[in-house]
Amino acid sequence: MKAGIRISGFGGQGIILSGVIVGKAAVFDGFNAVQTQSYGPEARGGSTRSEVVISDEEIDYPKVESASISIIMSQEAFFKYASRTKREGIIIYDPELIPDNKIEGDFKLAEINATRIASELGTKIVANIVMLGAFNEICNLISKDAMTESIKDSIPKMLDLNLNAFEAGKKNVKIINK
Amino acid sequence: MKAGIRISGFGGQGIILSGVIVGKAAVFDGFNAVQTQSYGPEARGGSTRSEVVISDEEIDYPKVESASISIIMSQEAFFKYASRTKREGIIIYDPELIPDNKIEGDFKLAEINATRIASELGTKIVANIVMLGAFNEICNLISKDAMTESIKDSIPKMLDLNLNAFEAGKKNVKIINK
Amino acid sequence: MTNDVIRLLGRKDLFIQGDDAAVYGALIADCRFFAGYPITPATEVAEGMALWMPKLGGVYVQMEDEIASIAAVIGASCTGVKSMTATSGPGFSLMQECIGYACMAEIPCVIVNVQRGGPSTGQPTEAAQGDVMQAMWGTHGDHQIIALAPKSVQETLDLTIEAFNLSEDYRVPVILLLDAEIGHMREKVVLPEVVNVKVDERVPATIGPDKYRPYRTGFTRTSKVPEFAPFGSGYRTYVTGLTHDKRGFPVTTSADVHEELVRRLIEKVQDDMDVIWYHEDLFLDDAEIIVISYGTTSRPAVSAVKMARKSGIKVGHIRLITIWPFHYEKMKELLKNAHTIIVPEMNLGQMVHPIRETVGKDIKVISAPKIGGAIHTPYEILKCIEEE
Amino acid sequence: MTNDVIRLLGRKDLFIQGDDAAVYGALIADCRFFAGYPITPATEVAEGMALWMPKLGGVYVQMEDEIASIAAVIGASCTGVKSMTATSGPGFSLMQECIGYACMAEIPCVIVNVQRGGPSTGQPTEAAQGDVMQAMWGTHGDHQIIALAPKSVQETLDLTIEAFNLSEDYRVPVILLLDAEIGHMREKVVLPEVVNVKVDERVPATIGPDKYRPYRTGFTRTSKVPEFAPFGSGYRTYVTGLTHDKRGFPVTTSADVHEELVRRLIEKVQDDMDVIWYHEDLFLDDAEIIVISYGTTSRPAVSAVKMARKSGIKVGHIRLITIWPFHYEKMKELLKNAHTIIVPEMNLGQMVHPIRETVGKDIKVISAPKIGGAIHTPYEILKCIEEE
Amino acid sequence: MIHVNTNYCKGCLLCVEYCPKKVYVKSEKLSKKGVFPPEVKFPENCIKCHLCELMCPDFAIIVEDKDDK
Amino acid sequence: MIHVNTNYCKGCLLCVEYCPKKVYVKSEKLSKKGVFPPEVKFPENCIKCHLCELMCPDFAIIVEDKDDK
Amino acid sequence: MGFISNDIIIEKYLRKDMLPTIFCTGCGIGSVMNYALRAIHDLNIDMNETVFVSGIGCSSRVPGYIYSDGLHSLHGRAIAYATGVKLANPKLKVIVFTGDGDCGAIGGNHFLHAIRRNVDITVISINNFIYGMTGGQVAPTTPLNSKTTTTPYGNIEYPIDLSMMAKVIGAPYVARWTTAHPVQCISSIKKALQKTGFSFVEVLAPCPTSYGRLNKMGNTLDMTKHFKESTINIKLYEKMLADGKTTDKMVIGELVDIEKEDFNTKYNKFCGELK
Amino acid sequence: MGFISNDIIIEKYLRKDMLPTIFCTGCGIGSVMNYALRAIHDLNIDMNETVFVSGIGCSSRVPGYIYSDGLHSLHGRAIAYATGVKLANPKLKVIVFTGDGDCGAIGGNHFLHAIRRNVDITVISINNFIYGMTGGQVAPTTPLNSKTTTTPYGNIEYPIDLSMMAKVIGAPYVARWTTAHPVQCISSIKKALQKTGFSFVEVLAPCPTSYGRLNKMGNTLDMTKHFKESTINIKLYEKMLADGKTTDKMVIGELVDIEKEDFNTKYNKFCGELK
Ligand SMILES: Cc1ncc(C[n+]2csc(CCOP(=O)(O)OP(=O)(O)O)c2C)c(N)n1
Ligand SMILES: Cc1ncc(C[n+]2csc(CCOP(=O)(O)OP(=O)(O)O)c2C)c(N)n1
Ligand code: SF4
Ligand code: SF4
Ligand code: SF4
Ligand code: SF4
Repeated sequence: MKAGIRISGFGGQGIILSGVIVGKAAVFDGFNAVQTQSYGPEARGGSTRSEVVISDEEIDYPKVESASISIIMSQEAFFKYASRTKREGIIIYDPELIPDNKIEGDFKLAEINATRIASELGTKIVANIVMLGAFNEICNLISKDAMTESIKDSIPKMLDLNLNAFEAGKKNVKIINK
Repeated sequence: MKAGIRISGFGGQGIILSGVIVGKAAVFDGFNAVQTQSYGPEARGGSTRSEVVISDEEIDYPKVESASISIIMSQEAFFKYASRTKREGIIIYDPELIPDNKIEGDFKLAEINATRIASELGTKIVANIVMLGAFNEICNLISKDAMTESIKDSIPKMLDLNLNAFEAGKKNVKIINK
Repeated sequence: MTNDVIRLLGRKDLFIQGDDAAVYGALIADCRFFAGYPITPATEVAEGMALWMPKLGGVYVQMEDEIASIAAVIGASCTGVKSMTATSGPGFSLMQECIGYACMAEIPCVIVNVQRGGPSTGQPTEAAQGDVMQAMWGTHGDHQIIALAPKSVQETLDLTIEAFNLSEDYRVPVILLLDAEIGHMREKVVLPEVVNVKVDERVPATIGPDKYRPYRTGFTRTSKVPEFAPFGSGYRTYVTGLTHDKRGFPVTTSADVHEELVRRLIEKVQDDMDVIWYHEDLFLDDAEIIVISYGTTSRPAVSAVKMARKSGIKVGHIRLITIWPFHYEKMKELLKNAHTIIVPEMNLGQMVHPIRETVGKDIKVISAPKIGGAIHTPYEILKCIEEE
Repeated sequence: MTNDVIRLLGRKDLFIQGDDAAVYGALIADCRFFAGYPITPATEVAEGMALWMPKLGGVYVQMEDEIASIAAVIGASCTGVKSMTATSGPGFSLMQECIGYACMAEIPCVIVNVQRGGPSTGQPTEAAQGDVMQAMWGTHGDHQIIALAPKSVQETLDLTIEAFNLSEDYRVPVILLLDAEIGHMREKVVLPEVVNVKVDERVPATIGPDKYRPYRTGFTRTSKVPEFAPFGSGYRTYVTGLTHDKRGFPVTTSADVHEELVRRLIEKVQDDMDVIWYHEDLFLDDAEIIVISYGTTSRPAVSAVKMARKSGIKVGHIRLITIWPFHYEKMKELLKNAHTIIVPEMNLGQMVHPIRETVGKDIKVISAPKIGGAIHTPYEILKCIEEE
Repeated sequence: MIHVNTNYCKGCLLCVEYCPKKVYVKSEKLSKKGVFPPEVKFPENCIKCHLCELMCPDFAIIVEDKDDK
Repeated sequence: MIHVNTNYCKGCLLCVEYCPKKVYVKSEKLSKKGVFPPEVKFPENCIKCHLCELMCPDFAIIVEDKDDK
Repeated sequence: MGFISNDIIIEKYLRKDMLPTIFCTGCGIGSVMNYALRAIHDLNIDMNETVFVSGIGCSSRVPGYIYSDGLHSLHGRAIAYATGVKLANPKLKVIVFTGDGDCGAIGGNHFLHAIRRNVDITVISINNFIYGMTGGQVAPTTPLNSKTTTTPYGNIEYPIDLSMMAKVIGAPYVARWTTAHPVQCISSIKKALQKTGFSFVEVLAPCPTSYGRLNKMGNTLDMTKHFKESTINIKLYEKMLADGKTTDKMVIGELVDIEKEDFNTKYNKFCGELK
Repeated sequence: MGFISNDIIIEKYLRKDMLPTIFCTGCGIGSVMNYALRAIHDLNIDMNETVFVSGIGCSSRVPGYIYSDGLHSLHGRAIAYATGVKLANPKLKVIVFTGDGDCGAIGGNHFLHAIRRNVDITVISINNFIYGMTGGQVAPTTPLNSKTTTTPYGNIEYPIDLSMMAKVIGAPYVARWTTAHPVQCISSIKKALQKTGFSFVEVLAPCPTSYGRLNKMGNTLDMTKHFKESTINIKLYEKMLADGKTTDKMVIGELVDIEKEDFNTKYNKFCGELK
């Protein structure tokens, strides 16, 4: 088993943290995992990317070329990364941030209004966790337990809020096409 | 023609300036000349050395190995450099600064009480020029005109004092042995 | 001490980034002084130290700049406390004068350089291996440092411990060359078992203060590394960056004293090259093509070599773990059967210079540079292999 | 301008030291800004500038340290004024970050490094050639500077002018590598005839501010050096040490932009290697042994080679005038008939590395190091020759 | 006319706060930048004091003088 | 006893100036260091105030207390 | 009191192709830039003869957005670069944008010596009490006990007062305001730009992302309000002092405004004498 | 008032094999060293737990003659090195010897920040108004119009007042004397050594070789006399001020003597709280 997950968006959305949570969860599930990241000079607003390679073998090359799963949180990132998903791979995105979400190719698309849901839960900043809920719901790569354990370990503060966000993501994700 | 002159003593005596004057004078006389120097971290009092190579050809190697003429102004320098004079070379020294001036070998020795003479002229600091007078008197390497011209060019201030010192050196130098 | 740290760190399997691993490695190696100045992508090392040092009775101080940081590190190390700083290219350039001081005065210290794209401020958030030649030649005058380059987060932890050990053993600054990729890469890290951790201390003075000469060697060992008496131990040591005699006092116009000192500073490290020089190799037995890489770049290189082997190409891999000193003889030996050498680096060709120097004209040496931030893909390296 | 200077300097035959010659060369080359900080043995350059600049309408300023000095020099150069600083090892180490900046932003400047014994404060008053590798690799990241090394006081003057020319032509920092020996050596110097002095200026912008892109090349020439619009000329140029696009604006996460920029910075110099690389050779025709030297060391080397020739040894001499970039191809060509190469240096073997890299294993390369202050005697080098 | 450049606006809402005439309200719609920009709700109240422009750290507001009634 | 260490003394003659009892005068003989050191001319006047030692920048003078009359 | 419209600022003074800025939501740096450009506009300064110089940091990104010559130097070195620019071409108006870290930590010595030399430049320091660009480490201006990523247990180093330092070292013009004082800021920047010699304007500015977040100070609005409450005008302060009262508040206002011969004037004078 | 004999100083505190010093005839550095050692003797400080730290310069050679641990660092860096020594081993008494160039030019920033941090070290700065070791270049302390080898036409940069700077930045102990004030020097150094926190003693000292010669100030004796005439004690000065009079003279005396928690105390406190 080897899977590459790419999470992208802009600075301040918690893109990198999402990657860490996924990678750590994978390790909790007994896999090897490597999480890498890419970001610009901006503290907020710049384009940001986080990649996680999960495998049951040793991972030499740590980067994701074509992602098995793309989690996308900005229009710019969608343009850039959506198509860099594997054939039959999954693309999960927030349609309100990505109004222009037409894409050709053999992908599974899943929508989740993560930012809005997060706002409704109290703060936009948990949108990334909503996305992770959606991710966990759609891909049975990592166990729910490992994911929640990893969230706990990574964000000890405001745990309830984050777990709610996670659940909301699981509940509200919509698969658009197969 | 090729001659190496080594002037040595301690910092503050104007050892380097003496070398410059000799080198410049040689150039005025139409020779090639290279003057180099060696000194320690002390502004005053450390051991100092200045070497001048004079030649009618191009000078590749700029340092003096065995000096044709050694001008020595401290006991320490005498111990170190007197013997590094060529066979039949000339050693000029200030005996009051170098009470222990016995030396074996085939050298011409010349004494001049440069520091005392300089003090009497008004200031110890022209002792180096007294030494140069002695040097000019004993070695007919460089013309007197070139030497005085070089002194003028190198120390525009207090010219009379320096020319007096130079003359005093010429007058008072004593050859000790052949 | 080490014991406490491993206990404090808690859970043995961690999912941490390279910068954190450098922190944990340092803590385990008994580093108890850190002075630094924030800079992307090394800031997390400082942040980790700021968090941990106070808990361990160590000192964290953020200085006014990188020069002050390395200066404070050297000062601290003079008291016998293991000390470290961390920076990236711009700060590393600023530290050069003090690094030369540490070489000259033989003050152990570890400098983590999490390399980013240069020259100048360049690409602050992108990875590079552009400072490897600088690590060796960055300060003025002849000298010899030690530089190590890990390929994984786990190895970052392990080599940080080793960096301290080598620094203490040889009384020389050791530079840990990370890059932005590995510095921010998170991987599973297993903390070492307490019993397995080897933590070296500099050799203490073995004779009394009256006879002790800070820079005399050979008191008890044949090594060219002098024994160390920390400040405050009653030995009354004088430490200077000027050329000094065995007593440590400045003697700045004697060619002999200078030559003896500077040669010893270099030889104390180079003489032990066989011990200091770590590498790893793969498929060398029958390899005609050899890929030589180090640090992060080794990961795609190994992938590529494995792929090439699968398609029957006789290719091997050498990973340099110790970057400096460079073991010319050992490398010559390892490379003697190759006809082609490929050197992928995240710079425009730096370690390729000593490699070319090693093998000369007979063996083809191909530089496979890549700059701009992205690490080589296995396919890029594979292509180089296949073209040979 | 140049005219004025030569007139002002008066008497054409001077008996001056290397440091002074660097001053006069700079004045003749139209250098009108000097910022520096005193350090033995380079202080006389600053002192000369302090004396002359005000007389020539130029600016002398002693800054608070060497970092500020090179920073001010870069700032001044941005206004189109030719600018210089002078230092020795410790200061040169401190300047490394800014030197990288000048490379990256392509700001011409001349840095005189009067080398003294290192590492660290080492031997402040003794000569060395210990910073030649640092001149090339001292700052972080890939880059290419130009370094020149004169062998005489006269050549110091001439090469200072050339340093400014190359710096302006290629918009790159040029390092003039003197040493304490030549810096304080006095020799006869003949000022050039006014008509013979070639003084280059950086290529000015040839199109209007609306179309001008500070880092676009090929407006009027095929060269990879961009045209220059000084601050205050209405072109409104943005200068940064970050990776930038052709407009000069930061683009720090694009591998393409970075690679294109950094490659061009290196190629603009290396492509013109045939023009930039100066050397001098002697008796090469039938030489089996070749002595390669540079700077002061060339003087005893030439003496030794002449002596050896007298006793019938087929020995030749190459003097590197341009130290960096190193012309591997040309050197390979020049050395192809030799069986032995001897490299005397006032360091423990630095330029011997690229030389070994050039010739490989077939030709024996002997490093003939000497450190501690005294320059090689001709006999020492002769002995090396005779032993072959 | 009051223009809010949603490409520049980062959603700090200083304009909403500092407008003496309460011309702006927080929009309900996420901008492409992922923020809730101001909405010009009561343009008719605007007295062209330009205070919102002065307070906007992002040059995102332009209050045109020329359409002065 | 007053010792003037002519190996340390550099001839600044601060001792001559600051000695309240004018114990010292400038020597007529050059020392090996090429300077005219102080000469202890009137040791009997010394009151052991140690001021010369305090003022000597070169630790060249030692005024022994023990030979106190 | 009327303000001009942003379209003038944008058209005349900004590099539109560089916008939006990289600053975070509500970052005060944009405000200071806005104020400075309005001051420049009011003074009708020729942008063809103006150079903005900066170091490294969020605040140091300002010159990149301004349509004039710009020199984005190295961390801490802005003032040293600016010294070179000004001395080499005294006709240029040289304005430095610098962060409190850039100016006061790594750049502290250049700051000190440029003041001492009285180089004719204007330094605008955006003091957000923290290192913004690198993500929130302690700065030399960080208040005691504040949380930063490198003072997780609270800051134990006494903060430095940049304006007071400038004053004592002898800068002929020194003023401090906050982003909540746009009018005063603009007016002080104008005075600074008109002063011959070293002029210094410090502006306290919110960094909601790092300083605000780590110290639970809320958003920009909250921070701006806090600035108003935690500062006191020098005139009021002096009155208080006279009345024998003291305060913990930070003094703002115009702290120095004197005449003092600058480096260039002195240099030209003695150059003239040489001729 | 009795002074001890030099033989005690030489035997107990000096490295005899390093003497004579490299200082010039009449150089004031030797005097300051003498005063400092007498202060140490009076306080009975354990030389086994004392570290002298210095930078580069004539003054920085002092630790080389003192029989204790010594750290002869790099030009300008003494205080940064000393910070490392002190923080790593707070038991040590750390004393910095530094020149005015070392401390105020290249080292200015470390000086500033060590004061700000209130690191518990004593800095003794020997101010000879010039760079001695390199042969007489302008220093940041060189008076206006003075001649140096790099100001052949007279200095045009305003000199800095190191002690005033130390005071303003917040050093808890600051005193300035001249070599012509041995008793006061010794007493201030003693106070400085007893102060917890950053203490600063500036001593104006003759450099006859460079400063004296270039400015035709005569020998050490003349220069020492000049010091007496060109300085004014703070107490007198304050009286003058109160009387509405001013003076050009340099103020000497004890400028600050307050209590202020030092870095180590604060650090240990919060470390303690963590446990
Ligand atoms: C030599 C060097 N050291 C460190 C850095 C990293 N660095 C970039 S900006 C910065 C601090 C920024 O803080 P400040 O100057 O206060 O500006 P702000 O970002 O808060 O506006 C640091 C430490 C660097 N670029 N160069
Ligand atoms: C980095 C560096 N720059 C310059 C020097 C040269 N240098 C040595 S001492 C000195 C100045 C000495 O002046 P000061 O600190 O006032 O001490 P003094 O010699 O007057 O006692 C300088 C510039 C150096 N050693 N290192
Ligand atoms: S002040 Fe500007 S950036 Fe902030 S919300 Fe209003 S328009 Fe947007
Ligand atoms: S004070 Fe000391 S150094 Fe000076 S003359 Fe007297 S004994 Fe000599
Ligand atoms: S990190 Fe702080 S200073 Fe930097 S842009 Fe964001 S809010 Fe502004
Ligand atoms: S040069 Fe000046 S400071 Fe240095 S030892 Fe001589 S007199 Fe003292």
